[in-house]
Amino acid sequence: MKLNNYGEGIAKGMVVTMKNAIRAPITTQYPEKQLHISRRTRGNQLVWDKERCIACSMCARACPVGCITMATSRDENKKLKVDKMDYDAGVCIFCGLCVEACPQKCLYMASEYEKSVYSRNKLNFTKEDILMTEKSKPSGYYSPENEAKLPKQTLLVDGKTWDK
Amino acid sequence: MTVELQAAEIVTKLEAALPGSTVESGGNTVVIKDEFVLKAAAFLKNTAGLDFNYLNFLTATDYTTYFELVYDLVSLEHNHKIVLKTRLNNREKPELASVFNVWQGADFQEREIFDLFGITFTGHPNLKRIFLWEGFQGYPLRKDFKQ
Amino acid sequence: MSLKTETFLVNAGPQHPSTHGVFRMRFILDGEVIQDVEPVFGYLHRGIEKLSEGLTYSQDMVFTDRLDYLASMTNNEAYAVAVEKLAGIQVPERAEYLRVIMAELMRISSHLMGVGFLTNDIGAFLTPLLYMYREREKILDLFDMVCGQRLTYNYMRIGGVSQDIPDEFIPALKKFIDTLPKFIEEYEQLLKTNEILLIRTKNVGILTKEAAINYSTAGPVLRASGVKWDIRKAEPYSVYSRFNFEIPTGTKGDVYDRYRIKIEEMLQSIEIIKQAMAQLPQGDIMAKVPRVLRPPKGEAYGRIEGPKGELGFYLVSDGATNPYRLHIRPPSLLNLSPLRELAIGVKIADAMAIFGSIDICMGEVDR
Amino acid sequence: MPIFARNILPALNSTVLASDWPAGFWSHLIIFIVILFVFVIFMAMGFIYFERRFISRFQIRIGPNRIGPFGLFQPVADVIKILIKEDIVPLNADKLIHLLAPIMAIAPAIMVFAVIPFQNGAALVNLNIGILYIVAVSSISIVGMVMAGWSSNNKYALVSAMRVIAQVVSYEIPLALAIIGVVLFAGTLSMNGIVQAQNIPYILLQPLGFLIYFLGSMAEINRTPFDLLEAEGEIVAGYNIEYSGFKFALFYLNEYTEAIAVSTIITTLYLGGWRGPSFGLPVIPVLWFLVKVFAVFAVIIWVRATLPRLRIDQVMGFAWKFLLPLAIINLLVTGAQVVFWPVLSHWVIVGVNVVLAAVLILAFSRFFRTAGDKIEA
Repeated sequence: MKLNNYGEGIAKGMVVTMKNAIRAPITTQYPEKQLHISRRTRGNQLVWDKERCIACSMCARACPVGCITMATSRDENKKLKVDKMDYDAGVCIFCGLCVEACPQKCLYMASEYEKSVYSRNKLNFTKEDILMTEKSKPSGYYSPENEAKLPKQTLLVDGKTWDK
Repeated sequence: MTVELQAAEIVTKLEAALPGSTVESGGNTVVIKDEFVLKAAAFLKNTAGLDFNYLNFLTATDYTTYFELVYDLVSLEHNHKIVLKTRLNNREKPELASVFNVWQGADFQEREIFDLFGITFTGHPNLKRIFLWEGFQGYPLRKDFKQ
Repeated sequence: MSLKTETFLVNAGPQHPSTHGVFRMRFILDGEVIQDVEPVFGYLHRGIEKLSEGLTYSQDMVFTDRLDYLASMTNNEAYAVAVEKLAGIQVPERAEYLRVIMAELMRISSHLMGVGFLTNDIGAFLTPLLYMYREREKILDLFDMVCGQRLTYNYMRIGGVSQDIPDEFIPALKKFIDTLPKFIEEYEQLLKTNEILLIRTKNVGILTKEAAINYSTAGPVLRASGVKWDIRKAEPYSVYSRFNFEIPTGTKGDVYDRYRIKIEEMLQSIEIIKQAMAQLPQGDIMAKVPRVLRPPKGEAYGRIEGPKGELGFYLVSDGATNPYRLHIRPPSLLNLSPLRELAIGVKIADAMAIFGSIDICMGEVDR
Repeated sequence: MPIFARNILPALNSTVLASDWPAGFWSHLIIFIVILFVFVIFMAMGFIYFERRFISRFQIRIGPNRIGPFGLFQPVADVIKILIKEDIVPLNADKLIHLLAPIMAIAPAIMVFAVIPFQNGAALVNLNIGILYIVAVSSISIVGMVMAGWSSNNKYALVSAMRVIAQVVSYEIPLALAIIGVVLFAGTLSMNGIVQAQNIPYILLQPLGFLIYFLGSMAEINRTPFDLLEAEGEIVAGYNIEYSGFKFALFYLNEYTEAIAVSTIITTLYLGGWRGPSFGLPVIPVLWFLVKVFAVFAVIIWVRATLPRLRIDQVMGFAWKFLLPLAIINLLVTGAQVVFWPVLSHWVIVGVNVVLAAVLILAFSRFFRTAGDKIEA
């Protein structure tokens, strides 16, 4: 008679769980401890560089859900200018296709993620809201120069940064 | 590597067994008449050398004047495949024999086509809407569907 | 003496702890034993196939992220492969290798979730699942680094991939791949010989080889039943013909085999990633694709081996910028078709184990 | 009542019990009942906190740590939250039974603590049939659960109620048989007496009995791997699915009270209760007792963190095919040892019993055989 299945597997499993109990937890306490997110984060905001924009509306056309509304007109020098650029973050699916489509590279995803609001209509941004200022944090998605500026991403594989 | 069987080969075999069943063929696609679907399915599955035992997928396309049903058949044994097609011209009340008894994998897919295209499969044991609710008006994947 | 008994109907779902989303099973129960079960779905139906007809080929890529949200990378890849087949685009080498690395990482991640939720369904209080979350988190970190999102990657493009990998990607991947077998070994100790897991999963929900084929099941479910069928070998797409790897198969087709297959496949995926990392060439990551893609008139079916089985996109083009028809071959939905046959005659607890072992994702079932 | 209070109580006090109860029977009783209640509720909160923190360590998480230092007030917050919830009674419920069920469930669980000795003689009543009383009282709890399952008019709850009846009734038998082994060695049914008799902890003398009692009581209090009645993957929450607010709080409290009860009983029967080096201080034995109780509960949590759940027929098979034969063999062996070799050194018996337990478990491991056995309940 072969002796097996007498609880050896259960005992092994108990050892594994105990081994993990001694390890440091991998979760972090969020508001106190913030990890560096990816440099290419497609965060929940757009950043728009007005100076470089040529008002071609490629971003609005690339959007699969239609969350960017653009209205343009010719100014006195026959140059296109942006009259209206509304961005509805409540509809946006953060796919980044608008950033990719921009021929002037003047549209960025933001590396922000703390943008929760109490009311849905506060997620409607006009062109003043998404304008690039010193405070806005454009992410490195499709923009290597921004990527180089941002801090290095915290990785769970590296371990140490999560343990402290 | 999956061999895509030439349609001509299949057509000869199909015509020999079921005369007058094929409409046209080309590449790896055989188009057959809609009344022969069940027989052709059984033939393709049970004939030695063909052994199309695996219904890869089953779907439909609306070409506004007719519906085209696509049966993608694979033989896991010989690792070859063929695409079987059939056309339904009746837009008001499209009907087709169910291949559920040949490949049970057709169960949900036929229900899906019934749900989204409104094609009735006769002989399906449990033909009711699968994604949309009972009482939904219209068939969304038809080209003339308006909300 | 016989007691007069009667069967009763119990709804499991749409909100139920072990339905992996909004899935509903209508059980007809005789005491604890299931007399009949009818799967009901459609609660997550978004009409992706219809939506895709209204958008351009490149915009449809974002919908594929939302199919099987536990394996978005492979969905991306399947769609890209289908469109490339339709339009006749040749993908650069480096992009192919990056695709392979991403797809195999995705497979590991999806299988980790599959095994984790299976153990959760048979009653292990979250522990194995959370251990597997840890490994998945590392993979998500890598994806996040490459494409900036953790769940809806939108990384693959028609004709390549969207961005090249950053410099720190390969060292991090190496580190992960080196440590992963150690952790998998730990799961093996925790689960492989656990007596309770054994009696809960062995000989439960046996799907015979014939039935598995007849029901059009795919992926791990099909292979667990002993059919050696893997698109990566049967019809090598991308650069899979250049790698050495095995296709693990089961013998019986029970829940235990389906669990084992996933673990074995993870180990094989590690091997593939190692080889791909070693062979990774320099070069372009995008083919020359026109900004507005108008594939020639015709149809194409592109398929890959997704984590849950053969994932294919059937595309019909009428020469316009939008697909005329887009059909998804959803492995999750087809893997569900034997559920009724498997569940009849077993107890509720076993039905949940069977359901967990099939490893579906409702985003893909309902579409 | 007035007549009773005026005439009979003083009579009782003065005649029958006066000598035993220095402060008088009734004041003694009331004070100790209040202490016990407070003890049980505080222990339950401590257990809830302990379980959540400890299990999160097994799952490489941190656990609740926001409210108060180290999250210590989390259970308090939970209690407040749960008590201010709306009390919902299903429309088709059997209202009276639905109301009575939680009370029926929790009362016996608290009654168990009457005979637990926290220190030498520090029990509410030092019954000379203490352990018998525990076995009798603790199985009443399931009536409350069955009432809850039945009256909720919910199919999940009903399935759960059926499961709990089958399971608890089956596990009573090996449980009682395992206890008899201890009683034979101790020569008394009194809980205090059993502790006093333990010169070496009975876990060594009765390894097999301990295992049977431990597994059986885990099934009795429905913890993993026997938590069938609240198997959330199958029947969502089980018997208490239709309960909310205060009634749910009572069920929740009941669950943990039973866990405390089982931990204390195991401590008393097998781990030497309050015994331990006391250094001459009066509080130390109570501390020893609490430490042991928490240690037992830690093991229960550890098991919960590791193991999946058994199926109902496997649970029943485990009781009848594995535990019951082992319990009977254990009882026979123990009886023989007590009758034939009463003078034999305890350490010899320890050795014999440990070896015997190992051999028996190996021999009975065929229960876990997986090849096509369909165990029908």
